[in-house]
Formats: sequence, structure tokens, C-alpha cells
Amino acid sequence: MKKTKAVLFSILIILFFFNLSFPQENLSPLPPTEVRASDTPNDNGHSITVTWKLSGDDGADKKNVVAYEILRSDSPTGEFIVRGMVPAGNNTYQDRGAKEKEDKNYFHPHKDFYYKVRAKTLNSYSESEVAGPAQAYGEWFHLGKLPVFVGTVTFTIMVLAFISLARKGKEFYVRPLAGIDAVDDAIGRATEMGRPILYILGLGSAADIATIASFTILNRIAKKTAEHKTKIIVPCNDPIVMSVAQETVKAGYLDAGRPDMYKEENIFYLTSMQFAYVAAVNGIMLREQTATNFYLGKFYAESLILAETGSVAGSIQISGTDEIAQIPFFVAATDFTLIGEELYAASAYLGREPLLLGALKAQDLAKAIVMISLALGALAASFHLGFFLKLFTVQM
Amino acid sequence: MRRQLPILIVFVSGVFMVIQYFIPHESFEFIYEYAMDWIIIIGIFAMLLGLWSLTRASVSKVQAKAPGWGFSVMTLVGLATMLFLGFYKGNKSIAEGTFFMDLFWYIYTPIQATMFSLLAFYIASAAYRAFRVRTVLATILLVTALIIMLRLIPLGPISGVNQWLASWILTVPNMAAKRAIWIGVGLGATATALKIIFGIERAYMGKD
Amino acid sequence: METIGIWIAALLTLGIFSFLYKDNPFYKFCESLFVGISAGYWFVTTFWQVFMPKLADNLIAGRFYYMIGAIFGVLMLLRLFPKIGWLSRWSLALVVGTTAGLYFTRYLVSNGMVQVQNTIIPLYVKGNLSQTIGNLVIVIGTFSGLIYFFFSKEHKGAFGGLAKLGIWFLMLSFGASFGYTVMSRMSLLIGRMDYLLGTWLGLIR
Amino acid sequence: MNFYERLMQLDRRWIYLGVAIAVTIPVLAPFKVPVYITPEAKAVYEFVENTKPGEIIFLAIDYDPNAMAELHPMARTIMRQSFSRGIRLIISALSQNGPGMAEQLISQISKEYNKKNGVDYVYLGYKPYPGITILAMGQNFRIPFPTDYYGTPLDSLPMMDGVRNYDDVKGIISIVAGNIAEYWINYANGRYKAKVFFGVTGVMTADYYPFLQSGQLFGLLGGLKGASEYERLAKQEGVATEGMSIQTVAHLVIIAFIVVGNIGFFMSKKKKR
Repeated sequence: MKKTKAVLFSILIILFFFNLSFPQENLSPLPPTEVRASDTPNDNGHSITVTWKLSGDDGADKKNVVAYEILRSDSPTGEFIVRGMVPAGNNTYQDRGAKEKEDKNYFHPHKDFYYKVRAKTLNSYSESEVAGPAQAYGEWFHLGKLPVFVGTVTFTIMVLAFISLARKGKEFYVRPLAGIDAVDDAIGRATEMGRPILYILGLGSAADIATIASFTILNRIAKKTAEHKTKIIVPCNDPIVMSVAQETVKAGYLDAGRPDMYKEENIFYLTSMQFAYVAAVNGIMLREQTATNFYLGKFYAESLILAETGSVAGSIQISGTDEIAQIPFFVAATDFTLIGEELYAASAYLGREPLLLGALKAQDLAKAIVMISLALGALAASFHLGFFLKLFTVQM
Repeated sequence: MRRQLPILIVFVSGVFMVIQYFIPHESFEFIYEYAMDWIIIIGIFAMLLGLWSLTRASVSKVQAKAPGWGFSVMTLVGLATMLFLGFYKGNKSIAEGTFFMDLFWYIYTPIQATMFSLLAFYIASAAYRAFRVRTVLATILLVTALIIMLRLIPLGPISGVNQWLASWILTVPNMAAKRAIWIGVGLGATATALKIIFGIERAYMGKD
Repeated sequence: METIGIWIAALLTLGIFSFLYKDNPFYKFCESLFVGISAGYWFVTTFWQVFMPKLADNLIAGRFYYMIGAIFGVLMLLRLFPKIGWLSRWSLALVVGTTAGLYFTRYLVSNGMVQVQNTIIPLYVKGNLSQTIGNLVIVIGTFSGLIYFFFSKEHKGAFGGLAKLGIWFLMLSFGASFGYTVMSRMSLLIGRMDYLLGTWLGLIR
Repeated sequence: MNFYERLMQLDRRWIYLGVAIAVTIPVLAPFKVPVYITPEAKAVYEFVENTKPGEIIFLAIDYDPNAMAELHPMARTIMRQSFSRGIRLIISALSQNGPGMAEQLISQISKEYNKKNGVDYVYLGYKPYPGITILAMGQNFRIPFPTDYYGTPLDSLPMMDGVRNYDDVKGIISIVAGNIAEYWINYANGRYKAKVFFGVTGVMTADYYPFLQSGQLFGLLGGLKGASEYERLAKQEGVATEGMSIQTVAHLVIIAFIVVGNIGFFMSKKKKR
């Protein structure tokens, strides 16, 4: 028992909170009540959540309780050690254990733990009753993510359903898209002028969805350039992106029946550093006198440097990105811009492949559902119906 | 083997990652963490492909005495210098105060900052060219950009109104438009991810 | 060293700026040096800061799961040998598949669920006209913006009207972001000017 | 090509030159550009101005060197204004990497005004957990800070005699980057009804406007512009004023080019008709 006191005492010293020489009313506050400890739901099994009812002396006017300290022990009568502290006014605490089994702070599954909560004032404190036992264990499904799960399943079914409709030969209508119609003209122009086409995949890695969407577009454009016998230059900023771009362009030339015209050295790597890459691409634009520049993928601050240099060179420029902060610059400085989702739709448009168009239809259906939810949700919120919001609330 | 197996790998790893999101249990967390590290490691190996491509392109330009081949020599010199300085003293090569870091501070950093600062010129010239009352859309673009830019400029009594209008535009209609774009991008990206996982979008795999 | 360094840095700064007038050998020199130095810098720092701790240290510590990553990494390199280059697709498939799965839920939540959640706001706030108007504008703007992105229906009639309203909202947002960014871009240039005029020439304190 | 068409298709190098001049001239030959003073900046200024000599203001320097460019001018000006008016300051630094930077600023400015540590100002320094620290200071500054930054017990500092908590200071001005701002609003104002004023970074500004409206915040300086407004109000034009002058000129130049382009566009269209 003496040891316990010594430990507690030294903790008090360490925790900057206590200045024992401090002269003030020396009354203990009311203790926290209804302390509960239980496994934290929806976690990996390394934490226990403690909740309590605030001390009667915790409130704006009372200015009494400053913080709560949470203590843990292996047995109800054993030594309690301080696990953490939260400011007054809070009534929950998550006691997290270590992940490694060797760590002494590891929560072995199904081991019992006991908790106490201590309400602290300036120079005094009071403790709650012991709560517990509580055990920590991991869950196999995160209930807070149920809305996402429903969304995932619904959307997947929609996409697969439309694709299978497309497989069965159903034709889908999609409205014309200005940026897409411009692609053919732009390639034609380069052919007439006898100058090359520049295709920039952006700064994304091969793992970025926008970059992958851009690969599909590159494949279609490469096919067209092969048909027109126009040179296409693809400087890359990531080695994997370069490798994939080489495969993609080669496939485009194969599709066009001109594999002999494919030149690997035109799809090359420069450097992975943003502005060094841009400096070099600037040079390529002016020295190769590219007739048409495509910027499709992930772009950051360099978007405007590229677009302005391209416009100095007099190139026709078609851009598209899902990076929202850069769209304004592309809109202002290039001839056509695929805004956000249009970039993803472009691959389906260019190839006119029924399967890809099917997926586009699923997107539209999902969009309709979102719009209806927005309208209904706003109405529900206007009448103070909270349940609707809950349908979309995701706990992390 | 050549085409089916990669598609299978994509499918299995993609589905695993989706499922993993919903399962908090540590066994899944464990595989997830390893998978993420593998991706990083693959990326590191791929760096050699990049260096190879850059070196080969520069060397062949020099060999062919192509126009501007002297500049390719500069690239090779810069690359070789950094590689030598970065490795010759083991892991102490890149500590602060080494010649490696001097090159970083006195060559890399100023060029990088200057390239970035070119944007100040380009944003002006882009504004000049694009902001014309040509069409309704261009006019909207012009007017809002002007309102926002004018918030920094003293306009006497109108300043207060303009200040208020600028912050309203930024927080209300701007927010609405961004949300529409975000949601659209979300749908496009998720649909594309699904197409990738199910092997429908596979142009990135190339052909034989 | 420092004086020489500052001179070199200042001259390189001027070299990049000279591109604004026109492409010239001075710029080409800076550009090609920059490409080489940056590629080398990137390789070296990634090697020491990522490769060593992520792979080498883990393997030495006996965590052999990391071997799997290394094997896929080596497969990636096989691209250099045309005959067995197709093996690199396995690594590529792992990278693309894993991240596609990862991004699927990430985009669904952050770009879908969360945005919808944030837009479910009351259209009428009692006694607060400015918030009522603000909320109305946000809901209408988001709604019509989404109409604009609809691909299945031509922009005609009432639907076309809404789509037009949507693109107006988009343009308004683009104009605002453009105008808002000017200040930070100017700061970058002011920083470079300070370097040239102050640190280098000593014209200002 | 007639005159108006030429206006429409200026060589972009003229624009580059315009921008270059706009950012160089004000650096070489500083001049003052008028600044529009927002009411929320004026509120901060007037709060300090209406504090009587001898009274105490709590100044929180809650940022680190990353945010120095925007926030240092605010802290510097407020400190100078307070010292020159004989106001005493209690200063804290709750951002982890900020205390050293704050100390430098304090010692520099206190020297300028010949102010003594412990008599005219007290520097408390840093404690982790900003939320708890702010909450605890509402009861007594001595709970989180038994001693000041230099290790002297607060009780032995003459200035702290009878000074216990937020009730004994006129108000709190927090120059802040990041989420510490929320603790000041929720705890210092929410719990202890302290008068809180903020100086925040440009990106944070829009987020804190609503708190002005709801009355939880009494004044706000936003970004470099807020700093320059404050320098102007306090008649201490410095870095922020200079920076803002350059920004104003640069913005004007861009706007002028846009106007020129549109005049060209308009007139040449008219002519064609």
C-alpha cells in the first residue's frame, strides 16, 4: 500500500498540474459516478472505452473540477495506474494498448481490467467506484461503416448490372462532350502540321485512379496517332507510370495495326521532382514545337506553368484533372478542359466500348440517387428530421 | 499466364482491400500494413527503371551528337555527381553540411523555388487572356475573379461590401460547386476502381 | 562556400527567369542540370530514407514478409529484359489492384458520403435570413452542378436550364479560386526577389 | 492590326514586365498603399487602446516558425502597442515549437521599451495539452505554470501579485495557427467567459468569421492583410504593410491588364460592326 502511495505521489508531481504549495479551498469535489468500462466497439481489439457521469462539481459556474484522470488495474483491489487524463467537461476516454504482443501495455484478449475515474481540482481529488471487469477484443465488422457497406454493395451491383446489359448488346446514349470532340480535331491538326503530339500523364503514380483513367485515354489517342502516322511524345515523372505508358502506347499501335511504328524512346522518364520535370517539359514543348498538348491525370501547381508555356508555343491544349484546385487554371489557360468526372468519362467516350459506357450509366444512376437524397435530406433537415442524415453518417 | 494471372492478382488484391476497410480485426490490419509496404518497395525498385531510361536517353543523344547534346552531358554530370556524393560515405553522405546537401541548397532549391515563382507571371498572363467578356461563362469567371482580387485593394466605402461579398462567394457558392465536383469525381473514381478490379478497364496492362 | 553558393543560386535563378523572355541556352543549361541533380537527389534520398528502413532493416530484423515485396520489386525490373518483361505485370497488377481497392472506399466515403452528409442542411433557418439564403444556395448549387455532370441526357429544356445553372456555379467557383490564388503566387515571386535583391545584391535589408 | 486589336493581343512579355516591376519597385522604394480596415481588426486595436496603463492583457503566442511570416508582425505590433501604453502582459506559447521563437521576440521588444520581466510582463512559456492548460489557467495560472519560462515561481513575481486567472486580465489575444484556436473559444470563452481576440493565418480566416457573429470572438486579424491593417492602426508600419503594399500593387497590375484586354476586345468588336 505504501508503494502505491509513493507511485501515486510521484505521478502527481510529474503531472505538471499539481502545485501543492498552493493555498486554496481544500475541499474534495464530488466524485464522477456511473463509471462504465467496456470493449471499444468496431476496433482492432486493443482498447477499452471508459465512460462516466460528470462530477457534480464540474460545470461552468462551479469552476471546480479541472480534469479527469483515468486509472486502470488488473484486479479491483490491486494497484491502479494512471492511463490518461481529459479536460473537465468530457465523459469518455479510450484506453489504448500497444499493438505488439511483447509490449507490457498489450491488451491480451479476454483479460479482465478494472477502471477508476478521478475528478481533480486544483489541489484535491476524489475517486469514483471501481468499474469492471472489462475485456478488449477485436471485431470482424465495423458497424459504423454500415452505410459505406450498403453503398459499396449497391454501387457494385449497379455497375455490374449495366455492364452485363451492355454485354447483351443494349445500346446506351451519352450526350456529346466538347473536350472529347476536340480530341480528333487536335490530332488531325498535328498531322496536317507535321508536328508531334505531347501527352502528359501528370504527377500521379500508377496507383492513382486519375492516372489509370488517363492510361485508357492515352491508349485510344495512341491508336489514332498511329493511324495518322503522327509522333506522340510522353515524358513521365514516375518510372512505373513510364513502364505502363510504354505498354499502353504499344497496345494502341497494335490496335491500329502499326506495331512497326512504335518507338519506345518517345515514352521516357525525366525525373520525379515536380518542378524539374516541369522545367524539362517546358523545354520539350518549345523545342519540339508540339502541335497538340494533352494534360490528363493528376496535376498540382505545375498545371498553369505547363498550360501557359504550351500557349506560348501555340499548341492546341486539352486538359483534364480531378484535382479540384487546378481545374480553374486549366479552364483559363487551355482550349478544352475535362472537369472532374468528365476525365473519368472520357475513356468510355473515346473508345465507345459498350462495357465502359455501361459503367458510365451506372455512375449516372448513382448520381440521380445522390441528387434525390440531397433534395430529400435538405427537406428532412428543414423539418428537423434527423434520421435521414444518419443514413449517410460514417463513423471512422 | 501472361494475361490471366495479372488480372487475377488485381481482382484478389482489390477485393481484399475493399473488404479490409470494413473489418477492424487486427489480422486484417496486419496484412493491410504489409501490403502497403510492398507497394512502396515495388516503387523503390522501379526507380532503377527511371534512372535507366533517363541515362539511356541522354547517352544516346550524346552519342548521336543530336542538337543540344551538350545539355544532355550536363544532365548526366548532375546525375552522376549526386549519385556519387550520395553514396560514397555510406549513410552519412546526406547529412546536413555535406557537399551533397550543399548542391541541394545552392542548386536544387533555388531553381525549384524560381520555377515555382514563374507562376506569378503566368497567373497574370492567363488572367489577361482568359478573362474577357466574350461569353456568359467567361464573364462569370472574370467578375468573380475580380471581386476576389479586389478584396486586397482599398476602394473606399465599397470595400466593406466587397469584402463581405468576397467571403460569401468563397464560403457559399464556391463550396456548392466544389461539392458537386467532389461528388462527381467520387462516382467517376469509384466506378473506375470497380472497372479495374473486375478487369474491364485493362488498357494499362498493354497487349502482347 | 556560402558566398559562392549564393552567387551560383542567384545566377541559376536568373537563368530560369530568362525563359520568360524566350527559350535560350542559359535556361537550357539550368534545366538540364536541374533534371540531373533532382533525379539523383530523389534516388539517393529515397534509398536512404525509404529503402533502408522499409526493406533492409526489416529483413535484417527477420521480418521475412518483406521478402514478398522485394520479389515483386525485382519482377518489376525484369522489364529491362524484353523476353521476360511480361513478368513485371504481376507487380503492376499488385500495385494497381491494391490501390484500386484502397481508393474505392476512400473516394466513396470522402467524396460521396461525407459530401452528401455535409449538404443535408435545413433550407429554412428560423430568424436567420442570411443562413437560410446561404443554405439554399449551397443545396441548389450542388444539385445543379451534379445535373451538369449527367452524361445520359442532352442539356435541353428545363434539364438544360439546370445544367446551365450548374456550369455557372462551376465558373463562379473557378473564378473565385483563381482570384484567391493570386496572392500566394505573388508571395513566391516576392520571395525570389528578396533573394536576388537582398541576399545576393544587398540592396534591401 | 489597329490599336484596339493590339490591346487585345499584347505580347505576354509586357505582362511579365508589368508583374516584375510591380513586385520590384515597392521593394526598392517602399511606399504606403492605403489599406481598408475591417471592423473585426479595429475591434482588436480598440480593445488594446482602451486598456488602461497598468492593466493586464493575456497574449498567447500559439504558433511556430512555420507561420511566422503572417503572424509575427501581429504579435510584434500588439506587444509594442501594449508596452508603449504601459499595459502589462502575461504571455504564453502553447505551440510545441513556438516557445523559443516567442522568447526571442519578447526579449527583443521588451528591451526596446525598457520593460522588466516580472514587473511589466511575465512569460509563462509552454506546456503540453493546450486544452487542459487553457482550462486550468481559467482557475489559476499557477496550476499549469507554477513557475515562469525562466524557472522563477510565479508567486515571487511582483506582477503576479493578486493575479489569479482570466478574471484578472482584461482579455486574451491569441495569435494562433492550428486547432489551439478552438480551445481558446471553447474553454477560455465558453467556460470562463473571457474576452477572446484572435490573430490567425490567411487560410484559417474564413473558418473563424462565424464565431464573430455568434459573439464568442471579439475581434479577428486574418492573415498578412490583418497584420497590415493592425500595423496601420497602431501606426507601426513594418513587414506586413510592406508585403501588403506589394500585393496590392501586383493585384492592381493584373486587374489593369484584364481591363486593358477587355477594352481592346470591346472596342474592336464595336469597330467591326
